[in-house]
Amino acid sequence: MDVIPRLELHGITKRYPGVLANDHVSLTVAPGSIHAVLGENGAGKSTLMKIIYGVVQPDEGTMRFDGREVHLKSPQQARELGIGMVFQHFSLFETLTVAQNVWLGLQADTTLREVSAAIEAKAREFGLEVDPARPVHTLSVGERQRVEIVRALLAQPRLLILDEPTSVLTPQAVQRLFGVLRQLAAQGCSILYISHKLHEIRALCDTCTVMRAGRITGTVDPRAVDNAELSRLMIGNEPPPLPPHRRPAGEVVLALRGLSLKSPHEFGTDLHGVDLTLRAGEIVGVAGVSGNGQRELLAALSGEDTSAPPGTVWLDGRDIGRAHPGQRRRLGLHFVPEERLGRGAVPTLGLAHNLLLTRSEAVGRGGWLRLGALRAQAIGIIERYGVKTAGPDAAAQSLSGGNLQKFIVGREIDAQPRVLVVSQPTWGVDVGAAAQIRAALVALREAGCAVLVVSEELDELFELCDRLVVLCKGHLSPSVPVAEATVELIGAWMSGLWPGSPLAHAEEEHHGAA
Amino acid sequence: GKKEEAAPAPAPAPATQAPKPEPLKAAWVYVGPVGDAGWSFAHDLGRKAVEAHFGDKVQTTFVESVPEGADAERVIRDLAAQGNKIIFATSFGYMEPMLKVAQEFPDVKFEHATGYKTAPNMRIYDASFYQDAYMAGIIAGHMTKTNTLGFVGSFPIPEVLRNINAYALGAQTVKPNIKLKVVWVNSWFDPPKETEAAQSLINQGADVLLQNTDSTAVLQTAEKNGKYAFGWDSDMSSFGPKAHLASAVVNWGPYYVQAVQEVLDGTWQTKRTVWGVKEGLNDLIKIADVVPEEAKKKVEEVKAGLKSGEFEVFTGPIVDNTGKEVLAKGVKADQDWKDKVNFFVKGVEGKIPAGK
Amino acid sequence: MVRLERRPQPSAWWRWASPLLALALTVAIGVVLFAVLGKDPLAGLRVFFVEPLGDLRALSELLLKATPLMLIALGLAIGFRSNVWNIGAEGQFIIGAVCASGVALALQGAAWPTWPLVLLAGALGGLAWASVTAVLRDRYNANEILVSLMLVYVAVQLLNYLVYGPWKDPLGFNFPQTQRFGATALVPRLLPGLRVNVGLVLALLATVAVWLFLFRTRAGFAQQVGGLAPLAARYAGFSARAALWLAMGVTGALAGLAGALEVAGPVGQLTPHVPVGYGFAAIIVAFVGRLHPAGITGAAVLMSMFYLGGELAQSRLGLPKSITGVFQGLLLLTLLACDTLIAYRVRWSKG
Amino acid sequence: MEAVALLIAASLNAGTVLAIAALGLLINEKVGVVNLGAEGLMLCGALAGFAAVVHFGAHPLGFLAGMGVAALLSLVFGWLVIYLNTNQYATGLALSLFGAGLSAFGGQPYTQYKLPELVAPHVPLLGDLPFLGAALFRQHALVYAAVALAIGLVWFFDRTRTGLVLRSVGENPESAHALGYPVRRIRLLAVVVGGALCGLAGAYVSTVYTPLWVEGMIAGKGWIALALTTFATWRPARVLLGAYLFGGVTMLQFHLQGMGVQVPSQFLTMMPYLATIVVLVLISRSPLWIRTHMPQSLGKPFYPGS
Ligand SMILES: Nc1ncnc2c1ncn2[C@@H]1O[C@H](COP(=O)(O)OP(=O)(O)OP(=O)(O)O)[C@@H](O)[C@H]1O
Ligand SMILES: Nc1ncnc2c1ncn2[C@@H]1O[C@H](COP(=O)(O)OP(=O)(O)OP(=O)(O)O)[C@@H](O)[C@H]1O
Ligand SMILES: [Mg+2]
Ligand SMILES: [Mg+2]
Repeated sequence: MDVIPRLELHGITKRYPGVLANDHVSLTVAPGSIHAVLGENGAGKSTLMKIIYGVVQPDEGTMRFDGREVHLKSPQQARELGIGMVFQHFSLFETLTVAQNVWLGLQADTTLREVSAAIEAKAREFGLEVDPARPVHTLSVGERQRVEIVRALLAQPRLLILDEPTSVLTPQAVQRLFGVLRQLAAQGCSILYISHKLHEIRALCDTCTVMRAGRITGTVDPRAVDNAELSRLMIGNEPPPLPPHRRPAGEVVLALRGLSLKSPHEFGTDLHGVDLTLRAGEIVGVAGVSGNGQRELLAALSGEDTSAPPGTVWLDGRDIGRAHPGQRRRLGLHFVPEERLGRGAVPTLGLAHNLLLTRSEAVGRGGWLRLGALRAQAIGIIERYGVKTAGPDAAAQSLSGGNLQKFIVGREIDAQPRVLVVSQPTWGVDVGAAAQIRAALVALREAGCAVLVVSEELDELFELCDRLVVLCKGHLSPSVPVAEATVELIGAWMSGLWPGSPLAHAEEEHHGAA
Repeated sequence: GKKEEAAPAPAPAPATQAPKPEPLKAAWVYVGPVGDAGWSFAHDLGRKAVEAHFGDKVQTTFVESVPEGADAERVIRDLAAQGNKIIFATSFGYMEPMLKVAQEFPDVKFEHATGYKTAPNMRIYDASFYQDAYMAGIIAGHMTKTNTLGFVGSFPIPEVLRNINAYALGAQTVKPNIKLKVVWVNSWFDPPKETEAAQSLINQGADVLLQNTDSTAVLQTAEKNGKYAFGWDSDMSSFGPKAHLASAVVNWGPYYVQAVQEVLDGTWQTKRTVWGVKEGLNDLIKIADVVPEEAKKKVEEVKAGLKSGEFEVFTGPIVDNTGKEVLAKGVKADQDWKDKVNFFVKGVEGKIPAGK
Repeated sequence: MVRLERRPQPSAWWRWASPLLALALTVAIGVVLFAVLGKDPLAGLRVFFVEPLGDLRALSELLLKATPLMLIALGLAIGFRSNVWNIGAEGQFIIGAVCASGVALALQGAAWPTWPLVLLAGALGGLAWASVTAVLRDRYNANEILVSLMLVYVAVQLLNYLVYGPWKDPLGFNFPQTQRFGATALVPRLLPGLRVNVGLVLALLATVAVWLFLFRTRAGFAQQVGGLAPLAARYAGFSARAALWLAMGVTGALAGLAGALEVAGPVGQLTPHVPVGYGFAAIIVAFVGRLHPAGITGAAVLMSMFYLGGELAQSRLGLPKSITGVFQGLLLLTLLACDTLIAYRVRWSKG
Repeated sequence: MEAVALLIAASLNAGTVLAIAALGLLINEKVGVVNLGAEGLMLCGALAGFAAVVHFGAHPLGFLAGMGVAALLSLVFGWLVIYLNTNQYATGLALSLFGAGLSAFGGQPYTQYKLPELVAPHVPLLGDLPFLGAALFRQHALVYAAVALAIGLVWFFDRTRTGLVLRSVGENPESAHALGYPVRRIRLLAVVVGGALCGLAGAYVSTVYTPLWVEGMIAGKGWIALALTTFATWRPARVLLGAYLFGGVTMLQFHLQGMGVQVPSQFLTMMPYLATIVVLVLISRSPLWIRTHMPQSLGKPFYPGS
């Protein structure tokens, strides 16, 4: 242990108004090691990585790189030291070409022509083929991530940070990415790998630092400890198991019949002949890498997009393809979108007023608002779903993500829907809240509601659902009961390889990195 | 260069030992900023003439850049309420507002320039600019090489149409087949637009320009293009030393002095006053050296005729540009005829915008 | 070093204090300006803040001038709250004046009161003109800022065409103005001898109506969600098209009404000088008034004081009239800066 | 023939004012900032330029003064919208009102003042060519500078790293920030440079185009310049083209009048504005076109560290 560590953090602290994002974090990364940082949403992982990369400056603490103390003021400095980063949210510019994008992330002393050549060389070396001349907006999600990775690799990094790189990849593409990372590590590059997916960490990493609420709760060898131990470090304790589901599903409530739809978005995914049935008293999960038509499917269900051809969207035997969101709600179809602030709720308005987005109990004749009734209604939801807030007039943006999500889910469940469509129910929500939301969804099912969950978290889908379907390139797979599904099967389906899939014979993959 | 600030008026000689009477308060309302040239500037010179003439017997104020809409009424009323005994409103658009205020202040005298409505305590006064335009036309007729003149018009109202026609008639006394092109800018004062209009006239072959707008832009554009033009409303010779042929000036001083005197004397009466070269209100001055003697002589003759009252610019036969005779041979136009000019004379190109 | 730190909750206190601070800053700058120009600052403050409130007549003039600002700003507030950037209210004002004049002239000589029809025509005219922008935005996605602005210039030329051409007073010696409207076409005054008229009552009614609409009806709520969070509006099923049309329509109608009130009120005829920029000034009124009906009433009166003060500053103190524009611009700029304090806290830090 | 050449020359001259201002605004918009205060900036630039020439007698100083004053005002505007995140539209409007008032106020002593003579420009040799000489080569140096500026900007935004950085800031400020670019400083710089160009355009109007100072003399050119950037879908070469087109329509309107064309002059005056609307409609119909050319963060505030 007398090698100089590649990276040493000591006592790093970062405060945001109201949040201690990093609380005296100390961390050591050895040369050539693949070091995982594990933690629930909001644990402070990204903040720590941004501090290492110089995007964010810590309030306290020191950082040593290759044994020398450094104070990074900007990512440029970090890159000069040999630190590369692949961001959790893509940092690409859509109207620029691949080469231009990469160029902007490198030092200023290269020419565009050199960059193009270097991209092709790097791509060949690691099998990450990308065309430097293509504008980024024409690329698929997987291709975009390749660009991000190539950009990071071109800086000849001695430390590469990847912040949740796999959330947009199929399991197969993840395997190929791991190949690239192992190759890099073998060449001596250290890797910091951020994730909250236990199996990935176990497959890839040699060290794992676990964070909770801004603090380090432990550093372990992930291959040597079991899931329960990692969960305990990450969460504090294991979430209570969901109550078992035992009632048979009832009649068909929601049905999609051969729904084909052109995406209204410039770079969206069209839907092709989607068939789906949803019965009362069951939860069906839609798996798939985002960007494969989820947005379009959800819009067609919620009524945000009313251009579905006649006869393709049915609710209780009624063609609702052209019905607006309000009409659908009156028929009992409610929807929880994935973006909470700005879509599910108006950030600057109070919770009570946010009820008016989907509820009309407090609206009197002629559209007159009964403000008293509205506040009472909000108070009811706040109490029943345990939303921590200053009161019914607190602005939506003043709530933490989990509490706002509880309020929004509560708002929709409270309407006693026939069908509830939920997208990413627990994204960015802390463990307690996530468990509570899942329990609420299960309770809703027990009450006879049909629930459709769209999620990228396979674990969550397996835990919550009765049946699973997979969305790939706008095509929907047949459904499979959860009991018969495996991660491998769903992973294959996420690449479009289900029996009878029109994508099966097509060139196999377009979405993975590596 | 900029004009020198007028020397401070000589301190008025102390009059009698009697307690000083309250000075008579007189006020002026201008449509634009006073500035250093143009319409409002000319009126302000008139106001200064009143100050110089009456000394501390009269106290003057002015309000500039008063819009001709609903605000004018308030400004005029405020001036009346402030104790001004005579108020001059110097733009056409003040006519209706002034009429309304006049009804409320029967013992204040109201004077309106260029309008046509009167009241027992409101009268109107005007100048004969067309006489200047006619003389300018004579000079233009001598100077043009292309036989094409240009006119930058503000609005197609009788006053401006008179000027256009007089300019053409003046030029035609030299060269009967001369042409006059007219471009409208629909503004009294919009230098960039006047520049563009002047440039387009020059581009189309006009080489001596006259305008009925207030800025020096037309003259400056002519200067830049090596063409000729005139000053209007005030002496603009310094703005285009090479292009400047003469300036049509108006000297409101005598009229204002007389009007104020009438109020002081209690002889003020409602009437319409139209003064011209004869009364010394209008003149064409600073005729440039490049203008041939022959032209200068002819201008002098016309001026003399106007002074004596023998000569009238609009004397028949006058034929409009559709060939219709609008004034019979030998007939001198009367005021009523001049008020209603609504045609272009022969040689002026085009049609009056939206003219009926 | 000054550093801004986002407050967890917007400060309710600063929401009220910020306009006052902005006004105080503007006045302070004004006092300095007066002093620099060698004028008595106290006299300066008097012409701007005391004289316009001096007597009944001054008050009448103040409210007369505030009326169109109020009407237009109310409409704009609905628009701005819903992210519809109609900045061509001046054009809608002009066309309102034109249409009102058309009706007034057509019914010239009628023995019955025609002014309600005249006002209605004005409102419809403004509505129609605003609809052009709405259609182009709705159907072709054309930027409403630019379209509505370009249409102002078009409206000015239409007005000019009419008063220089077909609508010219036949007995008016070709001067660019229509006949004076008959007494039945003129809006009734509230007090004999004072110019303030029924328009003020209409503006106050509109204020209440807009307040009720915005804060007491679901339609008003829906309208604002479109501006605050367009995706949430879509999610809720509030139609963006309806919001666009409502915002443009109401602004157009109110601006048109203001135009009609101007020609059938203080002016009494259509002339090229009817437009004096109320449509643009109202944008400032709307912002200074926080896009809130009550605030707008106050801001319109304040703005009107600046106008009258500017006029008085000229005849009383010999200051140029353009000082009005300086103060109006300053007020909005300082207000925008002060509004930062609603959402942010100022911190003094060492670095 | 001569008349056509002169019409072209006059159109180029009239278009140059618009082109310089619009190119400045284009720089602003490329980094995501809409400056509705262009009219006010141009007015203040015009006054400052005019005053500088009056006092110092040299036209280049006028241009510098115009740019300097406008840059200063843009700095205030930029600070408000970039650092205090005030609403860009409202702040711009306030600036245009303030600029108009300030220039009218400060310009009082300069109204109808006379400037020293400018020599009529004439490019040696080329200026003597038949037709082309009159049409193209007897213009003020700034006319050629505007062309050079447009070409320079095309190259700058497409080929240089700095240009790409500017575009990236307008396209996705969060990512640009994450890559380590000082987004707000870059925006402020672009706003100041763009504002300075508006000031230059204003100074050109008051010292060369119409060598006079009159309050409000920009007469809506700032707004047209704003429309031009959209009209040109944020591409410098098209901005130039659009500016000349506008200059052409403006001049043509007077030309037609002079030829005695029987259309009320008001309808001719309307033409440039109607043309803008028509073009706006045409280009806005394709969302893809707008999407791939419009800076994505246009008009939106950016909070670093969010
Ligand atoms: N710029 C910021 N301003 C205020 N709070 C912030 C900011 N960035 C992060 N936070 C807060 O800091 C905490 C840690 O955030 P961080 O993004 O580091 O979490 P994370 O572990 O990366 O979560 P995830 O798994 O969702 O990516 C969170 O509570 C977050 O809300
Ligand atoms: N003068 C003002 N200036 C700025 N903002 C204001 C002003 N008055 C009210 N607001 C804000 O406008 C919104 C609506 O205000 P208002 O209190 O009039 O509505 P309301 O319908 O009475 O609402 P509630 O009764 O639910 O509080 C609130 O966000 C309030 O803070
Ligand atoms: Mg993160
Ligand atoms: Mg209230």
